[in-house]
Amino acid sequence: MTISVKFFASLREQVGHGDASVDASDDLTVQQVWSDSCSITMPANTLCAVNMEYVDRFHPVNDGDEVAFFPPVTGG
Amino acid sequence: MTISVKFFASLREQVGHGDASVDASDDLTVQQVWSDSCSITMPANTLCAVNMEYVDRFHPVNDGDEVAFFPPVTGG
Amino acid sequence: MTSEIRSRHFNPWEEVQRYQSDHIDAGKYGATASFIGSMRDFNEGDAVKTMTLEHYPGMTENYLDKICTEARQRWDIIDCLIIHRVGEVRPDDPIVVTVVWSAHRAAAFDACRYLMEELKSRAPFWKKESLASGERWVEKNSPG
Amino acid sequence: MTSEIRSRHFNPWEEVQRYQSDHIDAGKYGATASFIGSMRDFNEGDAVKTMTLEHYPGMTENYLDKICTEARQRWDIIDCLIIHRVGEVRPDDPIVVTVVWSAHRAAAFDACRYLMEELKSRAPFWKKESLASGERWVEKNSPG
Repeated sequence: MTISVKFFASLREQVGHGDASVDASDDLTVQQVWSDSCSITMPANTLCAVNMEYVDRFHPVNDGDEVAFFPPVTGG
Repeated sequence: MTISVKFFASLREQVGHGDASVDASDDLTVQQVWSDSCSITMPANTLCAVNMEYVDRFHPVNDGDEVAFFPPVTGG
Repeated sequence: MTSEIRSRHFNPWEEVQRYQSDHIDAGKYGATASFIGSMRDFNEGDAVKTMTLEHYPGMTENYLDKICTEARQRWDIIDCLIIHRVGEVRPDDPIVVTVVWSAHRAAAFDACRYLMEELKSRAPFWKKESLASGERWVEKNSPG
Repeated sequence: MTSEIRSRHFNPWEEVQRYQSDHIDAGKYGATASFIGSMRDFNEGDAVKTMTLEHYPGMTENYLDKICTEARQRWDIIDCLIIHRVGEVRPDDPIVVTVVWSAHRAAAFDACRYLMEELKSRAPFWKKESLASGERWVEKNSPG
């Protein structure tokens, strides 16, 4: 009954780890997954994904989901 | 004291020749060069150049100029 | 319709030729628009020695495929190709190539630019530059 | 900044690579936008066997140079290349390639498209198609 959490790029460095897992619970949101998996405040420009799709921070999170947090993308 | 005249592409075929020369005279225009160098009416979409620059049919033509007539361009 | 992540140096011109001869029917396309993004040795006033491209494996591929699919839905194109580099790159190395084949030029131009703009705003890649003074993350893209 | 008329088949990808390695400083450009126009074997409902490209020698070169100069005046680009074929071409043969190198992508995309649109509307080239039923002049371009 866990959620796997990933942090990328500068956010990984700020948070201090690239992976985490948090316990699944009822009415879990992306924002709560953040709070349960690191000790800093989520920067305003943070992008969030659940199961590799962009979502906002109020998006529900279910058992087994993969939640990812990262800064604005800079590819190309 | 001559003007050299060129016809390109479908216009060359319609006119029946690719090159002509006409005598230079005072107050010569592109339109007059056309009339002096071929026997058909200038098609409405004809493009005109004097010394390899686009001009309209009222443009003056001077001794030694090269005047060209051609249909809409279709390169690329 | 193919998108690929590469962890090693590639020659974009050769890749495009190879893809074209393998996948695009001769004589059917009249327009091929392409874009190559490559590493500059200078950014925001500083000399850059190397750059490291990180990505989110899985999500990156999903989004590159999604962007290709969207381009095909929006324009009448024959095929498209995206190749994007990850790992450490050096000045002049290609980072990304996007290519679109179509019958006529408007669709190829529009779709090729769409692929790049969408890739830059949605595909999860991040760049870290290595300067003489240390490392820094690239924080935003140049305007499209 | 180069424009060339070619009377023989050329490989646009190889030409661009060669031009780039001879003329473009490594690491200075971040964006390379290119367009290749090639011969389709089908046009306006008919199979096309060959096509002959006529031009106005002298004026063509002037206008290609003029268009390159305009692109450099309008956008912050590093260099540009146009190669255009004349003579008889066959299906799949390249007809034109336009390439722009710049620091950032917006200028490369805009200028590359500008080169093509201006070339198609101002450079004195004409196409004659050879069909099973005979020959016909191409009367207008497809929309940009």
